[in-house]
Amino acid sequence: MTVTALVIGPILLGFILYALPKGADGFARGTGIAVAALAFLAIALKPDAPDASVPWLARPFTAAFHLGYGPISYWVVLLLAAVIFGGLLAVRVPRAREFTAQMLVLQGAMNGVFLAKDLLLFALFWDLMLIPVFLLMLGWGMPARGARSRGTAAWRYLIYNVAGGLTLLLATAAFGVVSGSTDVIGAAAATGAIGEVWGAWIFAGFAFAFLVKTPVWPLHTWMPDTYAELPPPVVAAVSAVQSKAGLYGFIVIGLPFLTTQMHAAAPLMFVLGLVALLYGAFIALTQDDAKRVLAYSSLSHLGLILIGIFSFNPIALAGAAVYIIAHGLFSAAGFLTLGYVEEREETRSLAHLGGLAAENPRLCGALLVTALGALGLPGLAGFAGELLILTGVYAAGFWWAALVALVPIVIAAGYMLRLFQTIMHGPKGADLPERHDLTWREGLALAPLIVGLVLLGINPHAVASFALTQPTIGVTGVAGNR
Amino acid sequence: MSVPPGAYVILAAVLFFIGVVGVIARRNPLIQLMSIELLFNSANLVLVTFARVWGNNAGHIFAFLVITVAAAEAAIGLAIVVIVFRKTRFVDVDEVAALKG
Amino acid sequence: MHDYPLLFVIWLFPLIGALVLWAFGPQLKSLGGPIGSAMVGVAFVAALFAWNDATTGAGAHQALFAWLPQFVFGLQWDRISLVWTLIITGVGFLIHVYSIGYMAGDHAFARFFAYLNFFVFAMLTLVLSDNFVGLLVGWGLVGLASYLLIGFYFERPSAVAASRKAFVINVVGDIGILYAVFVIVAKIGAIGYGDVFANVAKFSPGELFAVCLGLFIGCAAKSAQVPLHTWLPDAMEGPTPVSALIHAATMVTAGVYLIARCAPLWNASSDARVLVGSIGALTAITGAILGCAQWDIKRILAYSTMSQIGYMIMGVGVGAFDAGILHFLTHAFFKAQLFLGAGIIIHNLADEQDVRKMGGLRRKMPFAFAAMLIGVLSICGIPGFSGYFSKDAVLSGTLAHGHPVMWAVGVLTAGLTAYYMFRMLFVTFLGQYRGHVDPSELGLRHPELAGTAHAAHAADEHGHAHAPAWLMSGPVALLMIPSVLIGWLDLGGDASPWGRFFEPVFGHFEPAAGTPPESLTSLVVLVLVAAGLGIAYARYGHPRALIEAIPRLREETVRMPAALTNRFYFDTAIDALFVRTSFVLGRVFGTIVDPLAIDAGVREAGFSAQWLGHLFRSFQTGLVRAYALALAFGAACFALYYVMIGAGR
Amino acid sequence: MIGFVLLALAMIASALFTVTAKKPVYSVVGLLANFIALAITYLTLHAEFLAVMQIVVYSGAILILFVFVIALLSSGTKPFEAGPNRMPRALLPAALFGLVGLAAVAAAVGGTIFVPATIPGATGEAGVFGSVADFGTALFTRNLLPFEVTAFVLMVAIVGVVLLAADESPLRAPKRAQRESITGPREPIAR
Repeated sequence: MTVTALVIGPILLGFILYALPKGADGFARGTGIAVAALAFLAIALKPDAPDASVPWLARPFTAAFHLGYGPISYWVVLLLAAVIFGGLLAVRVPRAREFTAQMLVLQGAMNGVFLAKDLLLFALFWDLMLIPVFLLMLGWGMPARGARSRGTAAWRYLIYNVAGGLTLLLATAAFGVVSGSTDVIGAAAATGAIGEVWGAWIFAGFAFAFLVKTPVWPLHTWMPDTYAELPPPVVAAVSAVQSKAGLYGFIVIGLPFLTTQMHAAAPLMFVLGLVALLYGAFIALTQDDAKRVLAYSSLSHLGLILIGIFSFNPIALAGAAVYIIAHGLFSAAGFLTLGYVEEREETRSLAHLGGLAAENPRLCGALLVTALGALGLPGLAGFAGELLILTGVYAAGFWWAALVALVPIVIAAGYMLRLFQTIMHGPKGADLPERHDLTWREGLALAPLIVGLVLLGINPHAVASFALTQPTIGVTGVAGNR
Repeated sequence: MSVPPGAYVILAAVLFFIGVVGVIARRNPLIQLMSIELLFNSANLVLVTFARVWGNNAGHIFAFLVITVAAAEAAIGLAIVVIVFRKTRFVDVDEVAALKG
Repeated sequence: MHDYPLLFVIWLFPLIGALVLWAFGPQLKSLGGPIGSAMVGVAFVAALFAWNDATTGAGAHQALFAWLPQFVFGLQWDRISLVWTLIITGVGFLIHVYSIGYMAGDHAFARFFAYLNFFVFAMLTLVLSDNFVGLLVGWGLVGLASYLLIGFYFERPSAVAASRKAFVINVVGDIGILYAVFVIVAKIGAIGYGDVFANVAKFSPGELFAVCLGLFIGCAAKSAQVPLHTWLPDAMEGPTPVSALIHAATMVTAGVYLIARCAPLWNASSDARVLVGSIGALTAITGAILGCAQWDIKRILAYSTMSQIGYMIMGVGVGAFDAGILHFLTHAFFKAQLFLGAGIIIHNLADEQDVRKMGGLRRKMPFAFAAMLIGVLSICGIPGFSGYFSKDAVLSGTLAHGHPVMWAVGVLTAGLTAYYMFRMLFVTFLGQYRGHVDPSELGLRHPELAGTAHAAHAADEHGHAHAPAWLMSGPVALLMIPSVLIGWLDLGGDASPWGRFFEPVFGHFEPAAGTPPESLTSLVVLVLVAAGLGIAYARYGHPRALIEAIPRLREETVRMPAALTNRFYFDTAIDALFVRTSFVLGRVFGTIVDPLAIDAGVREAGFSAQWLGHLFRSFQTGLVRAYALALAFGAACFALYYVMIGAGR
Repeated sequence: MIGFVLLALAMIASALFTVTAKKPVYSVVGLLANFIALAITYLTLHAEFLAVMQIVVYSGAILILFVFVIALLSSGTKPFEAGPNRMPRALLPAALFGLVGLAAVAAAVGGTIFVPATIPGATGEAGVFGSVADFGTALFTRNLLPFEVTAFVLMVAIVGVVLLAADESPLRAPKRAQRESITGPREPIAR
C-alpha cells in the first residue's frame, strides 16, 4: 500500500495541481512540500512495507505491476523524498503551481523506477521520468549567459535519454520473451536463464541505456548543459537520484541476470569508468560555471561507482551502494546551495563570485560541508563510499585501477576547494547585490541532506550490509572476500 | 456448386486491380472514393467466398463489419470533399497538397 | 576489551565544545574562549585519570561499531596514545588559554575556538583509533582543521591559497594511506592494528613495502617531509597559536605517531626503514638549510619544525621509536614555546613578522626574550635542556641501528640548527630596534613578500612593547618547565624512566656491535652546535656586528642565493609538474575534446538524422495519388514476397 | 458456371466503366451495376443477408450519398479538374504494381486447391449456413461486442461528418486562418 501510494500518489497529485486554477501557487507549493515530507516520513517510519503486486501481462511473457523496497532502492527513495522536500521548500520559482506539479510527477516517476520490481514497469517509469525534467528545463531553465538557447539542452537531454529508453525497452522485451517473465527484480537469479546468444544483445541494450543515464564517458555530453540549465531543485533531484537509475540497473538487473555478460564487459567498463573519473576531474578543475564544476565532478564520481560495480566484489558493491546515496546527498546539497548563491548573486560564474563568507557564514558552512563531502573528506559519506569501492576494487585484483582512481581524489580536493574558496573566500566584491544569509527555509531544506551525509559517513552499515548477503554478486573465488 | 472458389478469388483480384488503378490514375476524389468502394467490395467477395469454402459464417460477419466501416468511410470522405470544395471551389486531389513536406 | 567511558570523555568533549561554539558562537561572544579551553582541559584531566589504564598490560580498548565484517571500529588506549593524548590536550589546553589573549577582539573569536576544539577532537580521533581507517578519518579531519585555521583570515588571498595548498597536499598523503588500507584489507581482511600486526607475516615483502610506502606518503604529507613539505611554511598564514598547536606541536607529528604505531611493520621491512630514515634525514638538512635563509620569524620556526620532524621521522624510521617519540615530546614543548613567544612579539608589534624590522627587543620584551631563549637553547641541544636529550637519543639511535650516513646528516643539521636559531634570536632581540628604518635600506624591494607592509607604521603607534597579558604569558611560562626538564626522563638510556615506559611496546633493542660510545658521539654533536652558535654570534650577536646591522642585513638580503630564496625550487617544480599540467589537461578536455571531439560525433549523428529527414521530405509530395501509388508498390512487394515464400516451400 | 462467368464479366465491365467514366455521375451508375452483380454473386455463395445488405446499404445509402454530393458540388456537369495533372504517368506504374499483385494472387490460386464444403442450400432456417437466422445468431451472440463497436464507429463517423460539414462549428478556428492550412502553399487557380 505504502509503496503504491509512493508511486501513484505524487503523480496523481501532480495532475490535480495542474488542474487547479492559476492563482493557487501558494497552495500548490504547500501541498507539494507536505506530500514530500509525508513521503519521507512514510518511508522512514515504515521500512518494512510489503510489496504490492498486481498481474499485468500473461503473454508473451508474464509481467506485473510489482512495486516494493529493495536494499538499495529503499535508501534511494528516501533520499529522493528529502531532495524533493528540500527543493520545493527552499527555492522560489515563477509559476509555482505548474512547477510543483511537475516536481511531484517527477518524484512519482522516479519512485516508480526504483521501486519497480518488474522490468517492464521499470522501463515504463524510466521513460516517464524524462518528461517532467524535459518540461521543467523548457519552462524554468536558467541558461548561463552566452549559452546556446534554452531549448537546445532540453532537446539534447530528451533525445539522448529517449534513445537510451528505447534500447532499454527493446532489451526488456527481449528479456521478457527469453526468460518468460519480467517480474524479476530482487528475485533470486535464475542463472543461465538468458542464453549466450540473446544475452549479449540484451545486455548491450541495457548497458547503453544505463550508461547514457548515468552518464558515463563518452556518452556524457548531454549532462553538463542539462545540469547547468536546470533550476536548482530539479538538478538536485536529477543528479542525486535520476543519474543513479543506470547504476542501480546494473546492480539489480545486470549482476543477477546477465552475470556472464557483465563479466565480459568489465574491462570496457573499467576503462570507461576510469576515463570518466580522470576526465571529469580535470575538466571540473577549469570550469567557470559553478554548476558545471559540480556536473563534471558528478561525471567523475559516477565513474568510480561504475568500476565499483564491475569489480564484482562484495565490498566494492557495498561501497557502490553507499556512494550512490552519498553522491546523492552531496550533489543535491551542492546544487541547492549553488542555487542559493545564484539567487543572491545573480551569477554563477566563478570569475565574478567571491567573498561571500564574511556576510553569509551559514551559507558558507553549508557549501563547505557539501564540498568536503564531495571531495571525500574522511568522516563524511563520500569517503565511506570511496574507501569501500576502492578497497573492493583492489581486493578484486584490479590493483592498477585502484591506483589510478586515487589520482582524481586529489584533483577533487583541488576543484572542490577552488569552487568553495572562489565563491566564499577572498576579498568581498564591492559591486555585488545585497545579500542575506541562509533563511530558515533554506537551512531546513539542506538539513536532512547534511545530517545524512554525516550519519552515513560515520556508519554506513545500514546501506552497505546488504552486499554481503547478496547472492547475485556473481563471483566466487576472487580474492578479497575473506 | 461447380464454380471453383479460385475463380471467385481471381474475380476479386481483378476487381481489386481495377480499384487500385482507379485510385491512382483518377484525379477526381469522388471517383477515387468509388474506386475505394470497389476495393472494399473485392475484399468482401473474398471473405464471403472463403466463408462458403470453410462453412464458417465468421466471414459474413466480417464482411458486414467491412460494409459498415465502408459506409462510415464514404461519409467522412464525402464530407471532406464537400468542405474542400467549399473552401476552394474546385475538387481536384492534385491541388489539395497541404501535406507536402 | 572492556567498555571504557573515560575514553569517551577524552574523545568527545572537544567535539561537544566545537559543536556548541560553532552553533552558538555569535551568542557566546567572549565566553567562547573559556568554554573551548575548558573542554580541552577536561579532556586533559580525564586522560591523566586514565593513565593507569593505558599502562596496565596492553591498555584499554573500547569497541564502537562495524561498517562491514572487514571494517570494525574501536578506540584504543595504550602507552603511545597516552603520550600523544597528553600532549594534544595538555599543550592544547595551554594554547587555548594563550589564544584567549592573542585572539581577543577578533570578530570571529568563537569560530576560532570552535575550529581549535574541532582540531583537538580530530587529533584525538587519530591517536585513539584502534584501526587504520579510523586513523585515516582522524588524519583527514586534522587536515580539515588545519585547512580551516590556515585560512582563518579568509579575506586574505594568500591565506586562502596557503590553506588550499595545505589541504591538497594532505590529500596526497591521505591517498597514500588509502592505498595501504587497500593492501591491508585485501591481505588481512581486517583493519584493526591488532589483527594486522599479528599477521604481518602474511604480507609478501613487496606488499609490506607497499603498505609502508603508502603509510609513509601519508606521513610525508602530514609531517612535511621532502618533497611534500611545501605547504608547511605557507601554513604560517594562520594565526600564531594555530602554528604553535597544529603546525609545530601536534598535527605535523602525526607521521611520527603513525610510524611508531606501525612499529611491527617497520620492524619487518628493512627497505622501509632505510627509505623513511633517509627521507627524514634529507628533510632535516633541507629544513635547516632553508631555515638559514628566512627572514620571517614564523617561517624560520616553520623550517625548524620541518627539520626537527625530519629528526623524529629519522628516529622512528630507522627503528629507534622511543627516541623519536621523545623528540616529539620535547619538541612539542619547546617549539610551542617558541611559537607562542614569537606570537607575543608579533602581537605586540602589530603583526610584524619580519625579523629585519625587529631588533633590540630584549629590553622591550624581556619575558618574550626569556621564553625564546630557553626555547632556542632547548632546540639547539644545549646540554641540560630537554632538546639535548632527545636529539642525542635520535642520533645515537641512528648509529645504533647502523645508519652512519644519517647520523652524519643529523649532526650537520644540529650545527645548522644552532646557527639559524641563534641568528633569529640575535637579530630579533639584540641591537637597535629597526622598525622605523626605511625598508629599502634593509634591501626589501618586495615588501609584500617579506611580511606585512603596514606593520612598520603600526609598530610606531604601539611599538613601545608592553608586557603580555597574563593569559598569554602564563601558558608560555608553564611551557618553559617541561621544555627544560622533560628531557631528563631519558637520563640513563634504557634504564631511564622513558626507556622503561616504552619497553613493553617496542621491546628491548641491542645496538649493533661496533657502535661508538655515546659520550663520543655526543661530543661531536656538541662541537658542531658550538660552531654553529659561534658563527651566528660572530655574524649577528657580536657588538661590532650589531653596530653595522643594517647594511649587513641589506647585503645579506640582496645577496641571498636564488636557490635559497626559491626554496630549492620545490614549489616551482610541483606547480609546473602537477598543478599546471592538471589545469592544462582540464582546459584541453573541456574546450577541445569535449565539445569538438565527443560532442561532434553526437552532433554529426543529429545532422545525419536531419539529412535523412530532408531526404524523406522529398517523398512527401502531398499528392494523395502518390501516396496511393506507394501503397500499391508496397502491396505488390508483399504479394511477391508471399509468392516467393510459397514457391520456396 | 455460365452464370458465374456472366456475373464476373458484368462486374468487371461495370468496374472498368466506373473507373474510366468522364463524369462522376456515370461512375455512380457503373458502380450501381457492379453492386447489383456482386449481390447476386453473394447469393450464389449462400450469403443471402449480405446480398440484401449490399443492395440496401451500398446501393441504397452510399451511392445515393455520392449522388447528393455530386449534385451539391457541381450539378454533376462541371469538370472537376482545376489544374494540370501532376502525375500524368501514374497509370503505368499503377497498372504494373496492380498486375504484379494480380499475378501473385493468380499464382497463389493456381497452386492451391480449395475444397468446397458440401453444405445444403440456404433455406432461411436457423442453423443452416448462410441463412439470415444463422447470421443473426452469430452476430448477436458471439460477435456482439464487434457489432456494438461498429455502432460506435458509425456514431463517431456521424459526429465527424457533422462537425466537418457544418458551416459554423464551435470547434472550428476562424475561417481565414483555416483556408491557408487547407489549400497549402499553392494558390488555387480557379475560384
